[in-house]
Amino acid sequence: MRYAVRVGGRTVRLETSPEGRMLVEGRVVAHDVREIVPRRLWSVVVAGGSREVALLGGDPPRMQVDGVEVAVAVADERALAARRDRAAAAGGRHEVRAPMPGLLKAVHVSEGDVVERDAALATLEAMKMENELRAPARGTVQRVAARAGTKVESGALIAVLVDDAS
Amino acid sequence: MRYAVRVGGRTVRLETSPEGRMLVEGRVVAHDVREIVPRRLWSVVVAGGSREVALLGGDPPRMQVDGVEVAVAVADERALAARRDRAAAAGGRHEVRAPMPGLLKAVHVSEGDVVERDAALATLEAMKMENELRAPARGTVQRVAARAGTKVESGALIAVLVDDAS
Amino acid sequence: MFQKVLIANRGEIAVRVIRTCREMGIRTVAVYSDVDRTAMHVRLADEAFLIGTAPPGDSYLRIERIVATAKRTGCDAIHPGYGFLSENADFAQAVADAGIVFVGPPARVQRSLGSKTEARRIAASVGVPIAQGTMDPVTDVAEARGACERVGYPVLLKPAGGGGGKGMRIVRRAEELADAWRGATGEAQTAFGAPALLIERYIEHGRHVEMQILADQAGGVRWLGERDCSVQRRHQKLIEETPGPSVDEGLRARLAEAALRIASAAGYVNAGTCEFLVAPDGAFVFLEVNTRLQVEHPVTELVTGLDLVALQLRVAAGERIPFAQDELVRRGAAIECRVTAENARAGFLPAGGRIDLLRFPSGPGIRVDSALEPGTHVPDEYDPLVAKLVAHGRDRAEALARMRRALRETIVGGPPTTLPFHALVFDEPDFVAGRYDTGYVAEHWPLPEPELGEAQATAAAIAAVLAARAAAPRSAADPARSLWASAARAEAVE
Amino acid sequence: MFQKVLIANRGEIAVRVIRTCREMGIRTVAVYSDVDRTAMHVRLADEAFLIGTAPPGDSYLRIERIVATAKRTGCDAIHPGYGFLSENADFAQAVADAGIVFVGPPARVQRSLGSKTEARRIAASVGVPIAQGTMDPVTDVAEARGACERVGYPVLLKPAGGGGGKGMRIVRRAEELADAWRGATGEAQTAFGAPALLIERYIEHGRHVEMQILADQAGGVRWLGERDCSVQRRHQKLIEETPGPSVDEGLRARLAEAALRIASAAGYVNAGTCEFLVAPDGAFVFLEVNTRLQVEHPVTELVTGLDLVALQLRVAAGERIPFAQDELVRRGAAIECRVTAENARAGFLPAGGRIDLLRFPSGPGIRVDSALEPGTHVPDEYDPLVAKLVAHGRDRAEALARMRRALRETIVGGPPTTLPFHALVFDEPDFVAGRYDTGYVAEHWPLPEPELGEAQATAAAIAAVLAARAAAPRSAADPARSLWASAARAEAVE
Repeated sequence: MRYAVRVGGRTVRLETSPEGRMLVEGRVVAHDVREIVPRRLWSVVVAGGSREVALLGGDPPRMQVDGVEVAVAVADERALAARRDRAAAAGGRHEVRAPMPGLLKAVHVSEGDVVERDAALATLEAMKMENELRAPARGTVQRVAARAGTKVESGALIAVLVDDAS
Repeated sequence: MRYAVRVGGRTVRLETSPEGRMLVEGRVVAHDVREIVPRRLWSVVVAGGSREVALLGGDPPRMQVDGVEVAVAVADERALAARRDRAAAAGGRHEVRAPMPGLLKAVHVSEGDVVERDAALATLEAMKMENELRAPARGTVQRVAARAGTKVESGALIAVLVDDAS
Repeated sequence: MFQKVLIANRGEIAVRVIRTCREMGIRTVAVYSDVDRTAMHVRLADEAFLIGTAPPGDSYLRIERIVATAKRTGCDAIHPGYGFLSENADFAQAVADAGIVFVGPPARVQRSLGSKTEARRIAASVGVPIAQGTMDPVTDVAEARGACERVGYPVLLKPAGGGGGKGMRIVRRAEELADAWRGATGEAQTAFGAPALLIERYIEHGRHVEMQILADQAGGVRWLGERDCSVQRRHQKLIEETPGPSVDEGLRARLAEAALRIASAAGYVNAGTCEFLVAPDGAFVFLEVNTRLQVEHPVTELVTGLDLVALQLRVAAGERIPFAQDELVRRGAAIECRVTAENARAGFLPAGGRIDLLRFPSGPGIRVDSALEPGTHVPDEYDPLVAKLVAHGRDRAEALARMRRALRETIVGGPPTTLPFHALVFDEPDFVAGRYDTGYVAEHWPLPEPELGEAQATAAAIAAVLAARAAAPRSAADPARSLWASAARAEAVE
Repeated sequence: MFQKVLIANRGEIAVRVIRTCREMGIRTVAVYSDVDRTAMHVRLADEAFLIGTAPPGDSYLRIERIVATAKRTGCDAIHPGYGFLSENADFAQAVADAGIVFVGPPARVQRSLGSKTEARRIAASVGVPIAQGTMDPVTDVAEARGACERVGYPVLLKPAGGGGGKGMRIVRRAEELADAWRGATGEAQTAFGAPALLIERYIEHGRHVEMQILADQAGGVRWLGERDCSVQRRHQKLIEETPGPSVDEGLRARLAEAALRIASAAGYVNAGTCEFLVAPDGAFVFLEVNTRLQVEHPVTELVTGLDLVALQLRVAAGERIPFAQDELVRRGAAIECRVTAENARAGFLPAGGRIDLLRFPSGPGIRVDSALEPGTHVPDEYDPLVAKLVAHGRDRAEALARMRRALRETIVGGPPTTLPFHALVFDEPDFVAGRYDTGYVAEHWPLPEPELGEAQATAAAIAAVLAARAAAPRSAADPARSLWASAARAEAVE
């Protein structure tokens, strides 16, 4: 199976052979991987270099490599093509969701508004603080899905943006 | 079900009712028990008193109650009688076993020897140190089950003592 | 000394107070809300009592119930920690009325210094400089507009009724006032139950420097040194250190003198902190007094060798401060990182959740104050503090090096945290040089996403593939499953 | 300063050295035996290399392989930690011959001070008192008998070839000699590869007090204060503290002067420790020099504020000691508990096993040096150290109070440990008063099994019943299962 792993600003292409060997960028690499905490913490020794890799969780998932925290994503070769198709179809659509439960204090945009990247779309009060939900990209507000003054659950859809470019 | 728990120099008699209530020494006690680490660490609040109880392991098992380490044993009422019979039959017989793997450097007693409590029966070399295996009680050596100069596994029988009293 | 103390708080500060009580042979009573039944402070206390449900107003803010619990259990003192009721004069009064000692300044002091306008008046009356601004609370936006014009932009709006950075807004231009007013007054109402705001001239490139003081009932007052707490987001502190990198002996003496004057004028008793804003030229203005233990008190403890909680208890019990000012020896430098469950890369958005992977640092020069363990939930209802990591060294360079090393060892899995922020800051040249002010986070953050070296990326990729393959047939809750899910998005944006 | 250092050790001391290296920006190379692949020191180092199988002779004692690894990876220095090769002159020589800096005294010093007879001669030559006894190693029991008669009973047999308390025997009467000789010479052969013993007059009620020294290559020498390490079993330390409770300024000065004289006479370089036995009247004799970092160095670090590993690296790199003797400020008191996987109630019998429940203390004044995590196996092949718990306070009373509190928070499940010993000692009146000597453990241990209060016993019983019921249908490995099994024995002895 072939994989493309996006991590820490790099894309690493890996291949596992049926015999269990691991090829990195097409070359066999002597690696010794031990699971310290099941599916969460590993010790990886590659050519003498010792790395501690922790899967922290989150979505998108984050990893910590020798104390440095970075985002990570894994795709296998069959998924890659299929996903690229779907992604292209959905491309340019951004759903802004509540990152935690709270009270939606205010919605600052209406449908049809054009907003800059990082513009405040709504204010969510949670954990005794007001948090601005911001636009992930410049675009047009296609839909406002929640009303000010209502309680929202974690993951609730607040607004849909469409990239101007698309 | 009724239980007798021997812990920290006391015997506590407990009874669990089918409805899940717990009686201590015949009285209903308001207790709130939470498992912090499954089957190893509990928070027990009884009448406002907050106790942390850890099961450390070992054989006989040891518990730690608010930082104080004590031995613990649980018997249920049916087992109590049966075990008392068996215990009486086996009573006075002590098996001295290797507490860890190592090299049996010397055996200091022969069958038929009468030894005092704490007398050295054998010397086990393990973890770079010589450790004396001592008599758990005064008694007669009924059997020597291992030879000096041999490697022994953890739990291997070294000698059997019989109480003089029995 | 007291026989039994009730701790009217939760989390790491409740554990902190219990630790010192245990060391002093004082029995402890914990109180808890229903979501905190298994919390560390409940388990480490000698007694523990449920006082309500999760929302603070239904538990940790219930004055009557807390005082009744203390009376019923025979407590002779109550320690309020920080936050919750720690600066509530009514609470201090109710405790005293019940014949119990409040471990903190008495209600009289809380009342005068708790009012920011009164605190400003006291400071001004003893010649301590205060920021230009309104002396009385403002509740009307039109009135505010006039005040802003008089004071001159930029101005700072801050709730008259409470501290801790909540509800503060900087306004640089008149046209920003309406929005800022609405946000600030709303948060002030939510956090402190009062919409009134104060308006102050905002000092650009100011440093938030505070002076720890301690006063006994016999009139003895000492200063214990300053802390620079300028590294803030949303006016809330992320990093605190002592000595302040910009504070020389002269400035320290002037800050100490100002703090002692205010303390004397207010008839201060117990531990407290005078907050100042220091301009780049060394001029400073008084901001407010925090009439309680600060979150960041450990840095002062490490450098002075004192136990501030023990001293709070001693002076509350009527003892005199057991050292003279000139006996105080400050050794080295100490720095604290407040690690909170906030998404540093998403505007420090708070994020509760279950801590499912946890490793704290240890070894030379490192202290960790935390109430969390693997499996603990960070509840949505309370401050999302995960741990205070504190490093002490012979000088600032050694303290920073130790913190950098400690951050490398720290792993917090589950909710996002401020650790990526902390890790990057300790390699950021301005911070390392001590060149920072309250604008630091806004100016430097987000730092660029770190790039991994090739070897590190390879190691991470190998682990990620193993995790994703192992997770495929497992439960949806397995964090490794999201490795796949996220790939679609990663491809979509490539 | 060095660019890359190989650490020729494992466990907490390897982690300790890696921490300081990381703080100093020095890259680290770990070596490990096959059972240590997942150990903390392997994971925290920048590079890690397998050097053999578990028995020390096949891995951590393989001089050639370790030196070759350092050369191949471009290390400019090797830190030996304590134990293993740390006092091996051949290793120090091999490292130097490979053009690598050995972080410790050079082979020349190791050779002279490593020989106890030579060390005694050096001490005597500069007027430092030594115990009456044999100046040359004895290998024959008949010869030993004569020496014992001359020296006078009680005598101490100790291996001529090594330290650390292994193979030592006290002989109080002539008829005990044969047995003691056999045991001591056998252990000396096993531990140090040489059966020869020294015979010394044994000082009853002596205290084991040692003086930390530090010497640079330019001839600068400093003393950093004493440690009392009298609380021992099998001549191995269980508790160490500084200041020594029986050491006054005068004795401290005399011990320091003796240590500095020996260091100068031996041409000492790097960190080292002079061990003395102090009689009840304050008279002392020199025992030996430990030519390496001591296990108990953290207590000295806490009180002096120094990083001894950093200083070792600095003087090894040719730097001068960065402070004068009179600049050294000792603050407060510090005490260390060595928690080991030994069954304190069964004669401190070592017991390896899997640590399956672990909570370390933290908070004010507490430092933990450990390489263990939940799930770690304590291997049979190495010292069974679980953790060094270290407490620092403004005075001995505060340090003791903090340790007592820290011990209450500590949980180690799996193998038996010394924690019950430590917990009881800190409430034992003689120890609390500082009245103890090397006979302390034998005289006071075993302390009686603690009795629980009624409320504690009830809570424990409830948890035990729940655990036993839950365990019944589960795996045989579940520790709760033994709750039932043990009941039979408990009943049998009732």
